[in-house]
Amino acid sequence: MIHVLIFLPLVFGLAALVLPRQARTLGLVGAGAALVLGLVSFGAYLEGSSGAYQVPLLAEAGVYYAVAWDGVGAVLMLAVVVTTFLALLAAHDVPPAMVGLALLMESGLLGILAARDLVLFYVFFEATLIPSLLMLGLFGGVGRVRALVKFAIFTLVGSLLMLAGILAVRYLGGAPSFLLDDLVAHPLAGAAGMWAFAAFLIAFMVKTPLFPLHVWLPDFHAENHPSGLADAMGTLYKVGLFGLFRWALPLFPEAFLAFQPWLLALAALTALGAAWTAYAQTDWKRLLAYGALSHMGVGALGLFSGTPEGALGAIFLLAASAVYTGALFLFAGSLHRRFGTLDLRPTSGLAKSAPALAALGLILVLAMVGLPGLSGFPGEFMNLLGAWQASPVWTFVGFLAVIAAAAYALGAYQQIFHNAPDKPADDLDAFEWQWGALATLAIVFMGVYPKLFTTALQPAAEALAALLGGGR
Amino acid sequence: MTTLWILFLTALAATFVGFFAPARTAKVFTLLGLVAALVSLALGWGEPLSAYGGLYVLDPFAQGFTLVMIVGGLLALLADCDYFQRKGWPPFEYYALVAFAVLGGHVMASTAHLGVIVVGLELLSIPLYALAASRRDEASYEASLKYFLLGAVAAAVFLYGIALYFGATGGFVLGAAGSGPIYAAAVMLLLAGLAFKTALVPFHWWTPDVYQGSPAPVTLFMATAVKAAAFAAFARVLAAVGLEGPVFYALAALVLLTVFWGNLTAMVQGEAKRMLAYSSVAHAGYIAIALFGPDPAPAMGYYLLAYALSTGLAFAVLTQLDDGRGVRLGELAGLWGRSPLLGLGWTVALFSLAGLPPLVGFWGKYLVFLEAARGGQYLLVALALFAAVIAAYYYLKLLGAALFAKAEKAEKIVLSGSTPVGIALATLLVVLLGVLPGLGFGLFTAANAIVR
Amino acid sequence: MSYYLLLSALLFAIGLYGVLARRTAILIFMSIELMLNAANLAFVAFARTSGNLDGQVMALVVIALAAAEVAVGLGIIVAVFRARSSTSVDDLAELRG
Amino acid sequence: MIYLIAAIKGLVLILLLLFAFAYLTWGMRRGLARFQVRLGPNRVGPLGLLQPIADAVKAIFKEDISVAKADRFVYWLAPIISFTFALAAFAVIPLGPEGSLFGLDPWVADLDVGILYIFAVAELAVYGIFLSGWASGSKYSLMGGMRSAAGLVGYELALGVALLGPVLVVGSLSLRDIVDWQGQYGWLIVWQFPAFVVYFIAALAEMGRTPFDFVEAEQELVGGFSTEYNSMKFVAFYMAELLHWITASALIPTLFLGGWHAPFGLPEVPILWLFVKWLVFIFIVMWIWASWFRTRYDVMIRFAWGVLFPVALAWFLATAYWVASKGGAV
Amino acid sequence: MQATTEYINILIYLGIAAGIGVVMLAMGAMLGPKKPSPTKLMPYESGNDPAGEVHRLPVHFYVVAMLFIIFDVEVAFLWPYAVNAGKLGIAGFWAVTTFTLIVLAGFVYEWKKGVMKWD
Repeated sequence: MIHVLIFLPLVFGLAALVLPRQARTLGLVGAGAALVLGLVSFGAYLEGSSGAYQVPLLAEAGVYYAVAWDGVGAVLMLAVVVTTFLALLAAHDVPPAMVGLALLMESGLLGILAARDLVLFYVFFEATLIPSLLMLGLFGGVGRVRALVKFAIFTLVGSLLMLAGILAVRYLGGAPSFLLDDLVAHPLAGAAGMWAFAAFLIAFMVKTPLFPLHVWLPDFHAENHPSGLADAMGTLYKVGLFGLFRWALPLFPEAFLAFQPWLLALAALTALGAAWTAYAQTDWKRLLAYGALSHMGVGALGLFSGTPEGALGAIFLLAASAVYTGALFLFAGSLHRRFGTLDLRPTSGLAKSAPALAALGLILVLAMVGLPGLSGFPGEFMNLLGAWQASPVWTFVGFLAVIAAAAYALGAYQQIFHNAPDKPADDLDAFEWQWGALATLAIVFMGVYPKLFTTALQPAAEALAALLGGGR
Repeated sequence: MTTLWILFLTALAATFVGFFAPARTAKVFTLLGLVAALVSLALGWGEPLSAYGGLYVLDPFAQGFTLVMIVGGLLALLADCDYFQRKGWPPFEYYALVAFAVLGGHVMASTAHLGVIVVGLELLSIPLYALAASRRDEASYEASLKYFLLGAVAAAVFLYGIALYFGATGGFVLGAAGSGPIYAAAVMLLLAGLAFKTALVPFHWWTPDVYQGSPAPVTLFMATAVKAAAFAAFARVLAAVGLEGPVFYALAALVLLTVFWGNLTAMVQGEAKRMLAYSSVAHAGYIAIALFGPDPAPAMGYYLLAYALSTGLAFAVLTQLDDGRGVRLGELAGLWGRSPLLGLGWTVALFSLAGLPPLVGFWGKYLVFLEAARGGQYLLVALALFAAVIAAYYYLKLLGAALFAKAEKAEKIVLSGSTPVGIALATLLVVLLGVLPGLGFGLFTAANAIVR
Repeated sequence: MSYYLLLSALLFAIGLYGVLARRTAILIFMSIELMLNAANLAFVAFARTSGNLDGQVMALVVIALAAAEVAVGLGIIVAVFRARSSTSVDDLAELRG
Repeated sequence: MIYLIAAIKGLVLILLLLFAFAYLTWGMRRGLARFQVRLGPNRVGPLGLLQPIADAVKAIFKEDISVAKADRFVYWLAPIISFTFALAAFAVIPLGPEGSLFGLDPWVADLDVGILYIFAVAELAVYGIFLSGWASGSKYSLMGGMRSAAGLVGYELALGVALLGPVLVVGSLSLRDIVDWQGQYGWLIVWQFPAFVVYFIAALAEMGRTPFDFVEAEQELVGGFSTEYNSMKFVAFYMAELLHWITASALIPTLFLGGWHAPFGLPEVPILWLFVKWLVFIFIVMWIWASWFRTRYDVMIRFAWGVLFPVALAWFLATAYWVASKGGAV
Repeated sequence: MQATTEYINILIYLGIAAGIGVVMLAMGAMLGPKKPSPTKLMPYESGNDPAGEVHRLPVHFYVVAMLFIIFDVEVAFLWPYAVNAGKLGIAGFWAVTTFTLIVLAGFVYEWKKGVMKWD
């Protein structure tokens, strides 16, 4: 089943590319099937079936096709299938090829999450880049080439460094293969470990992203197709925290501890700085981009704390923010459909003419702000809780960022919905009702019943924390 | 043996078929011959074979490289269709010359005797001099002349190296022990001569002009088969003399210069064939990196196959666009719309060349880096990886020019004859071997050692 | 013996210099032939000192290769000359990036 | 000392050859005249015997004109090359057995690769023609030179391949070995008749006699490559031409007719028998010259490449098979 | 070093021959009268002023030259074989036959391409 889940979207994606006329149907069916399979897989995981499977891919070089769901992967997998489905549901007016590419991306993302072999992980990691680049390049706005080059160069520098690290970690560490368990059993210590960790770190910092390697992010979002589909998928692709959690930290515990103070500072500053910048934005997508960046900073703060709570919170936040940030980008798409612009300023006064739209927007924004009861809260809370044990000072900075989120998000919200009415707008259409309801359901469910997910995450988070020395 | 004879008879027959039948027949004949050679190669795969008193050694190493050369030849034949029809020149000699060149490359790869290597080298090069000129305009002649002069210099340097090698070791067979200044000079000259052929910086400077000026299908062949043959000899010589002392540092310097210079200069080119020429220079550097490993043959072979498929595919696409004056980046615009197959092939080829998984180019890069890492050359690997980022930039530029820019011309490109087959086949292989890397690499692991 | 070698090295060096310094295709080509003949001389000289006749055989092979190169090379040069009435390599500037 | 002897032998041989040349011009003119039922030169000296000397004096004192557009160095070099290499081949022809010349060997040099040497100098002779045509700066010369060179090379090749037959049979490249072999087993013309025919025809072309005297082709090319040559420069070419005749007439007997060995079991007299055979061939060539027509240029090139050369090659392979299956020379 | 002696002999012989040639030409050049005039120094063209440039590359001759070079070299390979044909036996014969046929293939090719067609 795990293979079906990973490759089903790929098949549908290719089909959608070949048959542009049926693209939308194929997209919905593919993403829907993936959603169902994902839910079933998650259920199965909770029942104790990880679907582990392993077969040599390149036996001579110790590369395996090895996949399995663990708690982290399963939770994030849910976020991926849910958000992809949402996105495809919402983006009903995109070029057909985009649907295909989105499905290809979904496939790659699921592969990233499931991979238990470092090279396989890398393959999925990079393979996902291709549709992402194509989506931006083919369907982006006027500045797309610039954005594309920025995005590609940052990503590729990071990933090629990681490739060097991958080679080093096995051959200097002496592991017999690239399987996660083998690699963890043969850690790479000393200076070589530091360097290799730095390589991994840079790659994942690009993808988290963390200051100062985030500069591709605003352009990436601002130039992508206005429907929000590409942005939602792009949000899912921000798997840096996951990569750190799954690979970088377990492989180099020693190096991580040496870097930890700096990393905490970096994470906190990213959170605050991004929040600050977000406040000054007048463009929906840029604002969301910086807002999401700020959240990733908070997540990173938790993860770098090295405590079980922090690690758990980071992944939870990653999953939750994937859903609500993705939804917010889709929401931005809805606004663009109505006003033909993503500028915040001319789109005032929606609350009067389109109350349901405004309500949807409010829920999403509140989730982002971290209102208790919605999906944003548990993650942020646990992150700060975990981080406090590692560094109260930086936790305070991170806390400020969380507060600031309320300021910029609500400020933007007010700008759009509650200023003097400017021009009338249609309320939610059928598409928006569907995805809006679904998104709200997911957000509320994660907010009120986080235990389902934390239970799944708990063992992995504790194992990591134990490996890192319990945060001390 | 069988492979050698099949290739030889194919070339010979292709020379004469054209007198009695239209050029198309010569093409079919050559294609069949190459396929037959491929089959005979497959039948004896992995089993070393030696003939003519050890002058001809078809060991797994040679088999791997021959495979790459035949693939290059097949691509060059399959993709040529429209090109020569547009030029109004259906030359049956084209097919015969390609067949002879493949034969030469095969000979070059399948021997450890320097004299035979040099004969193979000439048998490979001389048809190419003629092929490069085959468009019969000034650019083509210029490319041919430059290729010829440089090739002849390389051959002369190589030959002088052989002479000194003979003097130092008393024989022509690689692997004899030698020492002293004459031996050292011999080794340096041998490697320099082959560095010309493999186009390692600073011996590369003929490449861009020649690649740009030659007819596109010929460029395709040069970039694939010729490179493979040259590297076969390069690897054998290097394996025989050992990678120690000055040779080591010289090669390291060459590799670094090659990957950086090749990639950096590629960035500023405005013509697609020229860009890919520099890219091929850079790729030569990556291939050479494998030589630092303890067992370079499989990784090299696999990289060459990956590279031949990818770059061959890219040139095959360019072949359909080239009108003889090269392909400016602007002319690529709207490729996907004009011909989806070309667009797909182009995209896949460039992503593969850039080394993105899950395409075959990634595994090639991965394996050569792995090989060098196993040899302990981490710094080299790191630097080469860094150069790969630069490469990604211009591959994106090429891709962007084709996919993301507004089309100047809207008319559809109609592919005829064997072209769609060739492009589709290459695209399929690039993806398939990328998804199942073991499939391709398994072929080369049999070639686990260069027979000395 | 060493005189032969010295002479051959000298020839080779002159040829190489010619290749680098000359600007006419024909002269470059002649320089290349000089290099080949230097190699031949070395082959024969070594064959004589070591008593291994393979060197002589190789010289013969080299002659054949040189002839093949001459045939094709002159053809190309003639073609270039007819196309543009000059064999100076510097005039060949059709191909630029 | 040995070199001094060689030098003296060489000088004497050259002087003899030049003398032979001088009287060949006389003999040729007289002879041809007889064929054509007229008298030929008969005014200077008895029977016109002093005619060559008069010609020489006249040639020397003619005005020496060099064409303005000529490439001076090559223009002068060409006749010297022609002349030198026309003389060259004779040096290796053994006139008799070892020590038969007053205790000395009757040859200037005994090369173990004599045949190769002959082949080489025969080819070098083409250079003189080619260079003169190229250097003269005249269209006729150029055309003539090119034609001659292009035509001659085909015959050179046939000549070379024809020589392979005797070499195969004898198993040596030395002219002395070939002559000795013939002394032992009989003349090679018996064993190698096709090779002899090819060689003879090719030699005719090489010496520029009918039916292959296209080198000059007076009617078409006003003298061909030598159009722009006069006085002694022209004489040098003329000498070269006749010296080829002289040399070939000695070479053919050496290679195919037993060399200095006596024919038909007659008593062996060194040098004499070769001289007789030589005279015979001089005459045969003259005879052909007098009685044959000139072939068209393209026909004769096609003849060299399309008939002579393949025949020679086929004969070579046949001989090779014979020798190989016997496992060695006779 | 008997062989070397013989080669030196040949060189001496050729030297004498060339020397005589040079002397002859020099005599002609020095002893003849010298009255040059532009007309005399003109290349021959049936008494007319020469028309056009002389130097050009006659491709047809070049192709014949190419043929010659190829076969000349082939013959160069046949010499050593011819001397040792007996020792090499039937195997050697077949090798040399193959070789000859390959080179002949090139010959046939050129012939078919019309090298021998003169206009």
